[in-house]
Amino acid sequence: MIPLSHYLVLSAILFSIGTAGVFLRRNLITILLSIEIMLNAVNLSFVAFGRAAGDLDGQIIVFFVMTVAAAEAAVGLALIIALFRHKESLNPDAFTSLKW
Amino acid sequence: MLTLSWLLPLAGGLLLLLIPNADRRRDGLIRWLAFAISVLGFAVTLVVWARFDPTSAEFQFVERVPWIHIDPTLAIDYYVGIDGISLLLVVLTAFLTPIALLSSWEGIQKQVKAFSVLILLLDSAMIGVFVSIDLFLFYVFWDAMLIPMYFLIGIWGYDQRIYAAIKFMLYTMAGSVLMLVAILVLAYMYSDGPGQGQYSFDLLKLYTLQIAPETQRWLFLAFAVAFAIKVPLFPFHTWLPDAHVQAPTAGSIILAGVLLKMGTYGLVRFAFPLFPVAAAAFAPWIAVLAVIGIIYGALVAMVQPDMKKLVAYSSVSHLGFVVLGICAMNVQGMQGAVYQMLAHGVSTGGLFLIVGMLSDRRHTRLISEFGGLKSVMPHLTAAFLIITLASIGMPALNGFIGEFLTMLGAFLWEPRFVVGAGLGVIFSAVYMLWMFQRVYLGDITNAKNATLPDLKPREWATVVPLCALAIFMGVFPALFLSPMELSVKKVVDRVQSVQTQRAQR
Amino acid sequence: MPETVAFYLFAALAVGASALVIGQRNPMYSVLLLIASFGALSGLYIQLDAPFVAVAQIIIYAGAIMVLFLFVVMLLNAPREDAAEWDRTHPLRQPGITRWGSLLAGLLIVQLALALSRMNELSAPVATRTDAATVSSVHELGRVLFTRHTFAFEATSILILVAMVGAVLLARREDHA
Amino acid sequence: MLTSNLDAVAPMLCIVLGALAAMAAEAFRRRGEQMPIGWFGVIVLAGAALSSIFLWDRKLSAFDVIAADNFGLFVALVLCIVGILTVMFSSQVIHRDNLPAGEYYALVLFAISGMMMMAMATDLLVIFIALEILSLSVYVLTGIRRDNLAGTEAAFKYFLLGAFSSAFFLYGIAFTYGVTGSTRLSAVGPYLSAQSMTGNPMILIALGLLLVGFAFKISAVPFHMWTPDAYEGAPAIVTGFMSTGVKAAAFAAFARVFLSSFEPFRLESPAGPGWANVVSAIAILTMVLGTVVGVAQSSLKRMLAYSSIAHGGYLLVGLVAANQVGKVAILFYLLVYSVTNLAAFGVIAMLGARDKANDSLRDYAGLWHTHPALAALMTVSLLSLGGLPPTAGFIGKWYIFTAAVSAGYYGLAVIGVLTSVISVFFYLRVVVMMYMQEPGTEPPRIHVNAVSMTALTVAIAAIFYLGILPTQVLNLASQSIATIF
Amino acid sequence: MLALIPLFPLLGFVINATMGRRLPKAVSGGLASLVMIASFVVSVMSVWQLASLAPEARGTQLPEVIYTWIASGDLKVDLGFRLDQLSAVMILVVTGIGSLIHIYSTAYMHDESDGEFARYFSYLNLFAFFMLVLVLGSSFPVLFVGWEGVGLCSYLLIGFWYKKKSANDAGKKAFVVNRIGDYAFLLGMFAIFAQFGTLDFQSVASAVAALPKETGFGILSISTLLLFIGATGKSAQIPLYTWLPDAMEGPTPVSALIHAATMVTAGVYMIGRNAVLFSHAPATMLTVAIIGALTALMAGTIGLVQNDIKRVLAYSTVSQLGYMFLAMGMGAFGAGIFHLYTHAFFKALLFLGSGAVIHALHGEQDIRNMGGLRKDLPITSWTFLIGAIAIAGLPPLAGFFSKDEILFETWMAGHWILWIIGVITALLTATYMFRLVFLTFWGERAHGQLVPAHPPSPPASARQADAHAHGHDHGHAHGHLHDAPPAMAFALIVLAIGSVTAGWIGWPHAIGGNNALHSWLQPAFEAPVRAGAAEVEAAREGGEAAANIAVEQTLMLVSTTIAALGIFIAWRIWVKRRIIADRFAETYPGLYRLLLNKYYVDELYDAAIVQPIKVGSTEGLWRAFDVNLIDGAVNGVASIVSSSASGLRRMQSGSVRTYAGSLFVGVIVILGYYLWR
Repeated sequence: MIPLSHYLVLSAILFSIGTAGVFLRRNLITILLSIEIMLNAVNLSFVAFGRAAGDLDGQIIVFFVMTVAAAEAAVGLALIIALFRHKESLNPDAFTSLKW
Repeated sequence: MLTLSWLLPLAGGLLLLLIPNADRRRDGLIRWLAFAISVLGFAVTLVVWARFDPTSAEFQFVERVPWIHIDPTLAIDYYVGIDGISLLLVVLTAFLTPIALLSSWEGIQKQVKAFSVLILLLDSAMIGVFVSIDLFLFYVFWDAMLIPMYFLIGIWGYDQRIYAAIKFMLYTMAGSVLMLVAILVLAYMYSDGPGQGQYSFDLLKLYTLQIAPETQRWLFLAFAVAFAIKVPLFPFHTWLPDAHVQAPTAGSIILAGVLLKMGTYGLVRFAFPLFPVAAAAFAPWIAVLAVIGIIYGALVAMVQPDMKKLVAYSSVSHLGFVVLGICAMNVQGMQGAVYQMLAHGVSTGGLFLIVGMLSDRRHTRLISEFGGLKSVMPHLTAAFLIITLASIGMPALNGFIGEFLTMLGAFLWEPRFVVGAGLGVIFSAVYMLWMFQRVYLGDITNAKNATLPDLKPREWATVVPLCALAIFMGVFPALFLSPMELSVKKVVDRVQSVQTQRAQR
Repeated sequence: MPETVAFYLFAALAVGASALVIGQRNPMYSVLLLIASFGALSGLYIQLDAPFVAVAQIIIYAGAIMVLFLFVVMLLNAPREDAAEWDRTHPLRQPGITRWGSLLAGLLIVQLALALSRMNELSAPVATRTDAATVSSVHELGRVLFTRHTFAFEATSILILVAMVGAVLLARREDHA
Repeated sequence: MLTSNLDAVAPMLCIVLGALAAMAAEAFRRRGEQMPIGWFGVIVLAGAALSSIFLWDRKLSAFDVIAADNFGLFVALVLCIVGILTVMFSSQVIHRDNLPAGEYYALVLFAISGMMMMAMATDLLVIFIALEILSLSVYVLTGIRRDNLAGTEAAFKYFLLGAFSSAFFLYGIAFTYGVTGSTRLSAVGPYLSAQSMTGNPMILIALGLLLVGFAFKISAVPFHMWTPDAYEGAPAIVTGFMSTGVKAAAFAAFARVFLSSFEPFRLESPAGPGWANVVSAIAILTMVLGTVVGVAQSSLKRMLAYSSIAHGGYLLVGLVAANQVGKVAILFYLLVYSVTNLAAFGVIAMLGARDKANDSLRDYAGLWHTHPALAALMTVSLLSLGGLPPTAGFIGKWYIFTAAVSAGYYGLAVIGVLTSVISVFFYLRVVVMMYMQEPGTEPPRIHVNAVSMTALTVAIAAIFYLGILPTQVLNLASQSIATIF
Repeated sequence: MLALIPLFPLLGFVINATMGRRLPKAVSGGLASLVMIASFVVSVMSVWQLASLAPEARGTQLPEVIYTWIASGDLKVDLGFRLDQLSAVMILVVTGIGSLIHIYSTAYMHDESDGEFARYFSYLNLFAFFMLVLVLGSSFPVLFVGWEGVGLCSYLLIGFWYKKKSANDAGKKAFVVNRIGDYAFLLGMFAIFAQFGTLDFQSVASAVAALPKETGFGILSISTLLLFIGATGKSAQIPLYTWLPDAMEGPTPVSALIHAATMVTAGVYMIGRNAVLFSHAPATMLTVAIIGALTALMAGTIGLVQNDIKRVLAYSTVSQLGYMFLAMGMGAFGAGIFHLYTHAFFKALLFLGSGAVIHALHGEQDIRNMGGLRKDLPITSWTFLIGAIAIAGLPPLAGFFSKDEILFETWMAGHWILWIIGVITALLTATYMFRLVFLTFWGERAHGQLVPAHPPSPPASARQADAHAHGHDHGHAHGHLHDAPPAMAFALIVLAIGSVTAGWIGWPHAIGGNNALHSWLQPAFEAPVRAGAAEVEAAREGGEAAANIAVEQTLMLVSTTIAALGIFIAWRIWVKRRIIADRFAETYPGLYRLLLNKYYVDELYDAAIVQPIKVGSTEGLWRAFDVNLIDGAVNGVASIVSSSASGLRRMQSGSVRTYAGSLFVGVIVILGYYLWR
């Protein structure tokens, strides 16, 4: 029998992997992916909590989160395309015209 | 009545704004209008003085209108009134404004409209400071007054003007915001105690607060620093020379004539009566600073190459007497202090006025540039001599009464301070007469000075009132002392009673 | 016992896949690996008696969103992230942000794990608290979604609309101007 | 349970419909045809404002997740004002930079609807969705000028960090849900105050993560770093919009969540340390860094970006104080700050040109001579930002610091006033430029259209009104906080 | 009526100051003299009025309050005048001699332009006004008004020729040195007010009278000492005497009026006015006496070697003032005032005489270039001679009586050292005065070959300036010299008569006189409260007189012989064999130079006080402390802020991952704070 804490710890690990990705990778798309990982990690804990509490809100929130993730992905990718049009690069460190 | 006295210049100034003057053809009209408005304001204050009842120590001409009332937390009134202490300062302010405007008749040529408007706004804000009884209202005027002064220095000043303007603004503001916090603390204490949860900034109510000595110390410091910067008390004085030297003549006149008095006025009206215990504790230290300021200011003034700087440092020295008199916290000292404020307003205002005339003629204020002016402009020289004597405290001129009373009061309190302060009397003679000699006496060394014109009619109109007043105030001081006597007594009694009853405990 | 095995299997898969997603430089592989990790997650959802979520996870996430990503990757035929010379050096000698970022991430794990481990009431098995029926029924799910969460549902539509407009606005070629 | 009263969502609904209509209009617009979409937007917003005025004092709620209480409505009104001003300023910018009017206005309206939703929502989930709505629309608005790299880069940075932070926020919601079993504030609050949370770190983590989410939106240090870049890159008018609207909405939600449900954890509690300490630490950092770094800026937009960071700090002070005065102060300050900041950015927008933003300090040299009116308006708004009487900014700051003092946070008050002195320094630098420097070789040619000018004048008038006669508005604010908290 | 006395000159001042430059000389000068004469008449009348009162009533009589000047708390200062015996003497001296000098000036200053002429007389009138306020004032502050006012006028008049730097410097020096004295005077006033709660002379006197004489060095001594320092400033005593010799830069009549007859005696008057107060502070009295004696001696020695005719007179003034203070210190107030009064006559006479000489010689002031003027300037020389005899103290001229009384009182007081100093001074006085007389009027005219004056010595500059002031400087020293014009001659003669007769009203009992002045003045030095003081005094006087007649007569003999001896020495040296003087100078060059340079006191002050202050405040206070330290601190704060700003903005690197980093740090810190606080 799997205790709730296991799921939570798992989601925590996934979440942290996501955050690490934001820093490790130097490719905008991958960074976006890392954020998706984070959202999924959260989803996992939502479902787990819901299951533990025995009500459906957790699952329903997951749906909303998925929608949000989709929306973010859409806008984000559009931005990436727009950026890519400006200079043929996806390296976040290539875009530092605004600073100080 | 009082509302009129500060609202009139404000309204007048805003009205001037409406006059289209893009092509600068209406400069003359604007000058005259501004002058007329300021004179009108002066007339109003004179009426107030005439109607003032010297037999009462209470605030008179009180007007009280609910302003910001938020139930249940807050009750701020538009609450103005004057007593003997503020009365004459208001009159002084309204008196110097027309003179300032006249003084810049030729000196100021660019953006005449804005200039006149700003002077009027300044006038109104300064009067506001003196008439407000509600601390919130007071602070509003206190800070609002900075803005026009900042523009006056920054736009019409001399070459270093921007630095001076910003320094003036930030330095004085840095002090006053601390005072703001202290004011808020006071209001909170009131709401905590008698106010039953209602904040009040009514000075008279706040007077009644019983504040623990430790708290008093902090609050007093906050107030005192704000005012000390304004006065300016040594060692907070360094903004003054810059501001004075860079400001246009009118700015210097008002700066020296009125703005500095706000600091000392604040000490008299707020810092000391609100926190008597702390005042008792700190008075000796402040007095020490004052005495240092007197001597120090005089010594540094003595060696200044720039006339305006010299006069600026002399103000540091003269205001030292005022602060000393206040610290004495007896009737003579306090009355002397207030009187010295007025006297200094007249005499130093006059000094800056005449220095301004010279720099208008020669576009320099360096003493070394002048010399032997007496032979080309005897009248101006005579006027300057009178003002000079007034400012070095020649008996039968206004400066003497103030210095005499302040030093007498201080002597009754603590003779040692007077031994120090008295040296200022000597040094003031040294630096003023030395400057007088270098500028006016001797042969004309610089050919540029040989053809300078003497006083013009407009300049007569500015110089004569000042000189006349300087003499009049010296010969009939009672006229000015009697209205303030009771109010001063009230403050002194309040402070001393608290101090004594605390001493008994 | 089998579900324990399954849990650890899925967990390991999810973690491994995600780690690989951020672990190598070709976005293409990253996307594919992420799909794998999502698969693992949906497995866990099933284990948590949330079949519908699991399905949605596969269809929407793996199916729709990831494909979108894949599409963009293709569109820009994004080069595999250029190798920086420091990649091969010791991780602690890599540029500040990369190093500290990952260290912080590690710290975050520690913190969360610690926080969770402090709570003993979590140690009770999930499945035993309530019976699966209440949470697993899709009918019930729909009912709650359209009663309790009507407004959120409607709001989401606005969100999607905004995303749509925005995406179009940002990504379309310069026609006028 | 399901007592759903549609009146409560009327303002939002009004705006959303307006946005849809705007899109439709754009869709059917023929090339080069001029459509008064802007006016339409203004009308819609005015309608929203009216409807929220009608809802005043009726304490309605819809779907159990939207509360049209006075607090929400006050913020909604502020947002309407922000919207109207923005739209009026945009009328000039749109044509100058020929932005796609339809989408532009639609996005503005969507954003405002999201903001309102956020301000009125009483359910963490809805707050999250609202947050996403407004964020996404603002991201897009930031990058709406695809032709310029700065805009796109700014949008991207904003987006990335936004998504990153919202993930944390969501995680926070998850923990809250896990602990309390619900996302409804109406349920969370009572649960937290009823149950003993002793030795329950999860709720603390939830607290921290939610805090992060909000702190990011109000660009509090150290979650502020996106702000300068985003504000500088975005078109001036959009910057004005997001620096005010987003802050207002975020603060409303922030206050609602933290002052109602999480009130038990404000101060030291059995669960652990309260959030007041954290927030006051953040407030100090924010005020200090915002003002200090602002000193070193040479681009006006960037300078104002830092200044708005600092203002976020002052708002946080009000939040920390969390007493009657403090809550009123937050609302009033939000209003004042929004109007003032928008006016300032409005002037910047007026001065900009298609190809050149004209937002560096040097571009303002001698503005007084070239365009006295704009200079005067700019000066007033700067003085108000600096908190000098008799402008609204003074009353706002004064109220905030009163709150801090009366709650015993003297340190915060002192730091606040001192930083505001520093901030005055860089506001004055602009004034110096405008008034005390001669115009440059070729000063930017300025032609301000009537609409924008009226908007500016109204804003300035409002600043003076709020500065001299704030009583009514303050009363309004105190009423609106009376209903909740 | 009293008010009229000062008001007349004030009127003159106002008229001359406002419209003087448009009036012809005759009008402005005439007006000025007229108002002086008018006030002299009024003074005579009021003195008569006083004299016609019963003696014991006189003390408090003829007060006159014009209005309340300053009122603050328990301080109430009336602008009030009071005429008593003392002030009676003073106003007569001031107005009488004042009018003479005005008349004299109309001729002396005649070469000035109209404007300057009017300015001169306006100043002179203003001075008379303040001087009268000084002597009539019924309280310290009112006296102080006059006190500083006369200082101001002397500043203005010394610097009258304002184009001349030395004159301006001298004026400034006079004012500043006086200010130093006034500073002490103010403190003294405050101390008195703190002690007695009043500043009215009579009230103070009666309050003091109630107290016992002070034995130690208490508050009375302190306050009186402070007042005395004030007096040293005004009356040119050690250590504040240095301004007086320089003051000779002014026109000669000014020197006569201000720096000989009236203003410089104000200190003496002030002590007399507060006789009761002072006599209760023996410590101060002794100090006064010693200072007086030393000043007398020192000035006398210096006077011996000066070559500028006016400077010699200046030092003799200092020395005579020393005499007066000696008298005051001995408690012989009557004698002091008596000497003040006689001195006014002959010193004014001498100055005016010297003025006549300078006038005749077109500004020549160096006695080494004079000589033999006896023939050319008969009136001047004879009157001058009378003055010289008077000051030398040969009976029966004025100087004899007063000086003799002082020496007598000193002897009686038993301070024989002081008495010896007095005698030596008397000898010196006679000597240098007659040196002056002989060098100027006797012997051969030594013009033409100028003795080159050593650089710092004023004559050179003074001569040019005076000549320049006289408009026509043809450098013709010879040619026939015209004697004093009528206006000047008139003043000279009147004063000469005065110098002869003035002393007779103080004819001592010892030689069958009744010291009228003494007994007239006596009540003024008593506290008014003590009724019938006069009788008691008289009784005491009578008794003493009986006892001391013999002593007094011998002392008279001594002083007379001393005077004669002095004159003889002068005659020996400067008439018979001039060599002696030069040989003396050669044998003791150090001493000679020491005296010639006035003991180097000016140099000492300059090095010890003036320069340090100047340099210190320029380099030390202003440049180093004010600009660098204080203002540096202010600007330092600003620069700290701006530097930290430019440092902090570097954090904004522009890389989005850094931004995320800072966000993440925030998260970790907050969570960390919550988990492990």
